[in-house]
Amino acid sequence: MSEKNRQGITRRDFIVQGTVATAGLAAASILVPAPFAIGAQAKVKVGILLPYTGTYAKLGTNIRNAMMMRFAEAGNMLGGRPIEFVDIDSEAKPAKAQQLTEKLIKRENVDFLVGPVHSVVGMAMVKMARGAGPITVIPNAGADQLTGVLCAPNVFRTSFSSYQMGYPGGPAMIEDGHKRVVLMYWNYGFGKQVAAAFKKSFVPAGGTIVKEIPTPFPKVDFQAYLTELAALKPDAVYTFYAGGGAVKFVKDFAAAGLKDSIKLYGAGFLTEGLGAAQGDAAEGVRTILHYADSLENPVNQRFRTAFKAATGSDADVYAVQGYDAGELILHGMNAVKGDTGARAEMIRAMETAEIDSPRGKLRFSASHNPIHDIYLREVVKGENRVVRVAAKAQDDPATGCSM
Amino acid sequence: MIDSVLRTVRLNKSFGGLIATNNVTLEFERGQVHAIIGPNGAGKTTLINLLSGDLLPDDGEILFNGRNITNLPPNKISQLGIGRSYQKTNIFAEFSCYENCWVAAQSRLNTSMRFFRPARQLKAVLERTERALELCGLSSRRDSRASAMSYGEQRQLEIGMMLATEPELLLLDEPLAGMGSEESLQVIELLRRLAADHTLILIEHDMDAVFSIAQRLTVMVNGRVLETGSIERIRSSQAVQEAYLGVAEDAV
Amino acid sequence: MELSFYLVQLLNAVQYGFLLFLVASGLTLLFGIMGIINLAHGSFYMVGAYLAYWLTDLTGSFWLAILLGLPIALMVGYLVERFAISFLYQRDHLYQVLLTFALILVFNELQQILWGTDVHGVVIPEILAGSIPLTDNQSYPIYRLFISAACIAIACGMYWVIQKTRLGMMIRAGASNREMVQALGIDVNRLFAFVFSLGVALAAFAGMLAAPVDSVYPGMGENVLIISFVVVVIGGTGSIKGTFVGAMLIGLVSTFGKVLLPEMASIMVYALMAVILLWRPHGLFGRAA
Amino acid sequence: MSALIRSMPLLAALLALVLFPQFGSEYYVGLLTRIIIIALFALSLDLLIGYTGLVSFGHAAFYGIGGYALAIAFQDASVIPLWQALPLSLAAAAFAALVIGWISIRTSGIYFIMITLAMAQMFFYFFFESPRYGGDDGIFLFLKPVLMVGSEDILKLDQENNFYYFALSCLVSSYLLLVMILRAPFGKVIKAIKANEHRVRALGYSTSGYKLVSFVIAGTLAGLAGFLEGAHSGYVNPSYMSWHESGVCIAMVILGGMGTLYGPIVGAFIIVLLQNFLPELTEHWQLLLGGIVIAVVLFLPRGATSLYPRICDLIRRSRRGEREPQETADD
Repeated sequence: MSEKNRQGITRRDFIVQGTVATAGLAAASILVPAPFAIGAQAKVKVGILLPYTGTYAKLGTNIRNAMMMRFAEAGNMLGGRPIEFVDIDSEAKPAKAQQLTEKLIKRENVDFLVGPVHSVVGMAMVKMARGAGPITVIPNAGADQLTGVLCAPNVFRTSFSSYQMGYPGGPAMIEDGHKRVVLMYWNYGFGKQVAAAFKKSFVPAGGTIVKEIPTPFPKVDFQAYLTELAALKPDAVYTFYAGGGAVKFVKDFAAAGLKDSIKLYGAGFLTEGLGAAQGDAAEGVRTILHYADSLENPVNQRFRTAFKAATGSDADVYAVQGYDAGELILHGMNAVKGDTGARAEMIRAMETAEIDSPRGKLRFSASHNPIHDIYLREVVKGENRVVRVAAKAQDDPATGCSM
Repeated sequence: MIDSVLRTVRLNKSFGGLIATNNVTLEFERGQVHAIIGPNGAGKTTLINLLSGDLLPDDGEILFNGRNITNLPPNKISQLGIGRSYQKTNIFAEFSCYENCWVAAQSRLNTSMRFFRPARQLKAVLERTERALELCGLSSRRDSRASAMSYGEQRQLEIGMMLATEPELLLLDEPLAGMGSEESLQVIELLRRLAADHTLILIEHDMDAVFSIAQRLTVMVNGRVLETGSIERIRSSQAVQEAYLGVAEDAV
Repeated sequence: MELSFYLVQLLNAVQYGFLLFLVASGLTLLFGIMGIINLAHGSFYMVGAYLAYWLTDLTGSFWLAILLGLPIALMVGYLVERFAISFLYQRDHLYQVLLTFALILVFNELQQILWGTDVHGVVIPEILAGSIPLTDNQSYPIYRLFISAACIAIACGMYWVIQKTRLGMMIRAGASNREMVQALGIDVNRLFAFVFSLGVALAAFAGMLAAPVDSVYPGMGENVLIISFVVVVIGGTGSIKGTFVGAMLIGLVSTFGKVLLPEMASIMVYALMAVILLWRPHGLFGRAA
Repeated sequence: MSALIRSMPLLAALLALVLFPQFGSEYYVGLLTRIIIIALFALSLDLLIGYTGLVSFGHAAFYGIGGYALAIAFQDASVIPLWQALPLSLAAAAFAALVIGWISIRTSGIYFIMITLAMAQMFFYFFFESPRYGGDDGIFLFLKPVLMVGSEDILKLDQENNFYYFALSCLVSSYLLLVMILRAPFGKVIKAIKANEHRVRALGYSTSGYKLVSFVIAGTLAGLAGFLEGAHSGYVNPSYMSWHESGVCIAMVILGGMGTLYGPIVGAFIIVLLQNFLPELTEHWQLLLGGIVIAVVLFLPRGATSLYPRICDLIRRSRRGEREPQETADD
């Protein structure tokens, strides 16, 4: 398998280690509640709920591998205690989210919960974990509610909110000189939030939304919409697509000959990690993201080399988010010297953490959402290169959060 | 003027290019046993299917007790009092003999959309079921699974199910097909008994049986009615002799 | 919007219809003529796309990839037929639904084991890489025209094989009456194995042709699966003409649905199917069973 | 007497289910609650495919509608009275089943399979793309339904054990309801329709009416399951009605054994437990799940429960050391 790595942290190994423990536990805990050991040498349980099958499989794998790598760099110890992983495939299926979260919280009694990728899974998960549940770190899911309405002292996010994906796009496009813009996005929760945030900054700055074209998620036949786009003749288009849809969109956009007359912009996922699949079609596409492969800071360069060495594949923004999730947990546990009972103290340490992330400086807002720089990037020779910082220390309004 | 229970007027049915019934105009007299004979492919079964509503005619009319039933679905026709049995055994194989008759008997209730009363409590249905079982001679086999019964018994059950719907007119498509001589005699006896208070329309290849119970005959060839009338008339018909009977008797 | 806009949309609709027919053609062979409900059809489409990606990568030529990929697809089809489908001809459709549903799970996992979870693209072969200008700012890729042409060729070819050749006659006869055909001395088992493999190969071929315009990603087959069933059912099973008409109808409804009634776009095709089945319970060109 | 013996395993299973919360941890009670709900869903489908001969590939629609009716009506409510919420869910599912059934039963065979699928897809996309009902994010419910007597909630469903018993009693009453229906004239007729619809029509029954009623009953029970799932998890989203859900439901019915009422329940246990524990064995657990389903389809078409009488038979024979007569006239 491609995810083999040299430090021996293949998924297989986690599974095997996890299984020996869980299988025994499963047998015992059907009738008897699992015994809970306390003491310096007792293992810290880290529950992971990420997708390893389906469309988001790659994201889940990279997040997990990067987090594992961060732990491995620290000698696989959290505040002096060894780590036990309980790793579950979320399949990115909202319908199963609650059941799987329950398994981690109630059956495995994990100390930390890391996941997920999919926003809707995230909402089901956070709904269960917030409050009395384990310390939860979200390494990708971007729904605003997770650090908004659903925010809680024990819930952190190391990735982004939808707002941060859309809001900085407006001023950036105005600065590039595009005032008549069409908005195109996958018509689902996350896509809609990104579009709404974009409008919020773009219109007051003097831009005009010529038309909003929501397209059905997760469908990938864009031809009819592209014809409509061509007929509207805007200066540029701001989009939200990801994964297979992003590849298809960028290629169709180029094939329809629209690249010459309409400038293509989007939330970072439009081109992130898809260079090989998109090829020339992506050249010149500009996107907004809190990371770029080519970021020139020493942490990033060290991280990318290490990740490549450990997993055999190139790091991407998902890996960065996973890496930072590991860092955040490490930070919290070191602050309390492994005493998971000192919960308030640990949370305080985590929310005041200032992390030297591969993405640059990373802090956390009062709602535990990241505050970080957002970059405007352009694809040049298949690589996402930073054009400029689109927003310095971008925060999230955390609408509806009371903590 | 005869008292006809069923009348067809210029009934036509074709499948693709093949004409299965061609301008069939027939009258069936109340209380009589009326047999339809003819070589294979003469359109006999198609005619029965038209009468029972299993097929819709291309044109023509069917009148039952003066009422036009031409385009009614099979369930409506059954409810009006026309029962039929099939050439190929057509029973509920996994049901017991009793249950087969009982489903049939139950169809005469005003409504069978009864959910909460155990089925066996409905007395009228029960009686009808028993009567049908007795008539077709299967009372002793009532609890056998239909699929486990002998072929002859299954044929009897087929008739029993029809009887349980208490029809006025019976359409019987080769009730003796594939039976041994012993079983045949039993069924012929049964048909004779039924003839006492029903009208029977019968397709049958067994000429001895036909002549022993039928009062009227219709001979069909290539979808057309060649001749129709009393047994004597058919026997003496030159056309029938040539086209059909001579051949059939040679073969027997 | 001016007229040219609608003309371009019409072109899009027809093109989408062609693409749908391409995917549904294999299905109509299995579902329409052999009477097998194959939910794994989308998986075979995915297999085709991955074969195109993998073999193009390996050989450096898209055409060579198709040439090598088709026999592999045929083989996959043959194995699936021999070891699974062939046991189900006499059984209720229910079992076909369930077995092929399970096949989807199996193929999804096999795909991940063999090719991982990345999104891939296949480069359009050089000679078809250009595009034709349509309006002042939109042009039309030649490769899409090529797909349409391939689709017409397959439609004609299938029609000819099914209606005019001895093989087609055997297939039609075998589907309506197995015993009869067996009595005529034709080996029905081999015939069905062959036809099933052919259906699989057609699905894979559709996946291969679509790979350069689509992207190649896990689970891609499920996006085309249900819609191709809709196409076949609307057209009426057993009719290639029907499938063609069904594909065009869906192409039109879905394309213009997106433009004129965007918020109903996804529902429209299913509503169309319901209306057609209400009006003609056996589809537009289907016969009663 | 023999009926009593035959129902012994059932009663034993029921007893085990009743006693389980006394021993099981909260997690397993929760898991079992989910299995019971899914079992009810599968049971309702069995009325269609196992007894009426209608292969519905869109049954998840009613499951979803049951849940959505609850969520839409009470998402902002400060209290969810059971006596309002439950009838609402059931009525919504029943009405949807009436409409979908009325359209679908005009077709048969593969067309029926496909049209039920299409109808379910319409509902799926309706909820998926409608901003008013949460789109693909679904709807969260932060409260459990209550049944107030005086000022006291006599159910207290927010406690896992109570919800467990509530779900179990729903399953048991649905089971008994179906037993009764199947024994009644109506039940005999639908079974006859499954065996040979043409013959039933020839006997004078308007079969479409029976099929429609059966469809509505099944849809309503699926709605009950959806209601329970929505209330239990406090969350509904469109994937409740995806065609995958319908497919898995068919798998449960067949895996357990269709045409028996206990079969689908066993099937639900098998599938949910496999989904729960296989991922702990291997990353590629869906390969195993798919393999198991394929093996059952090929080698055990009457489902896992068809093994039980066979095993009993084997034991009996080996104990007596003699061969049973071949033809037994059981029902």
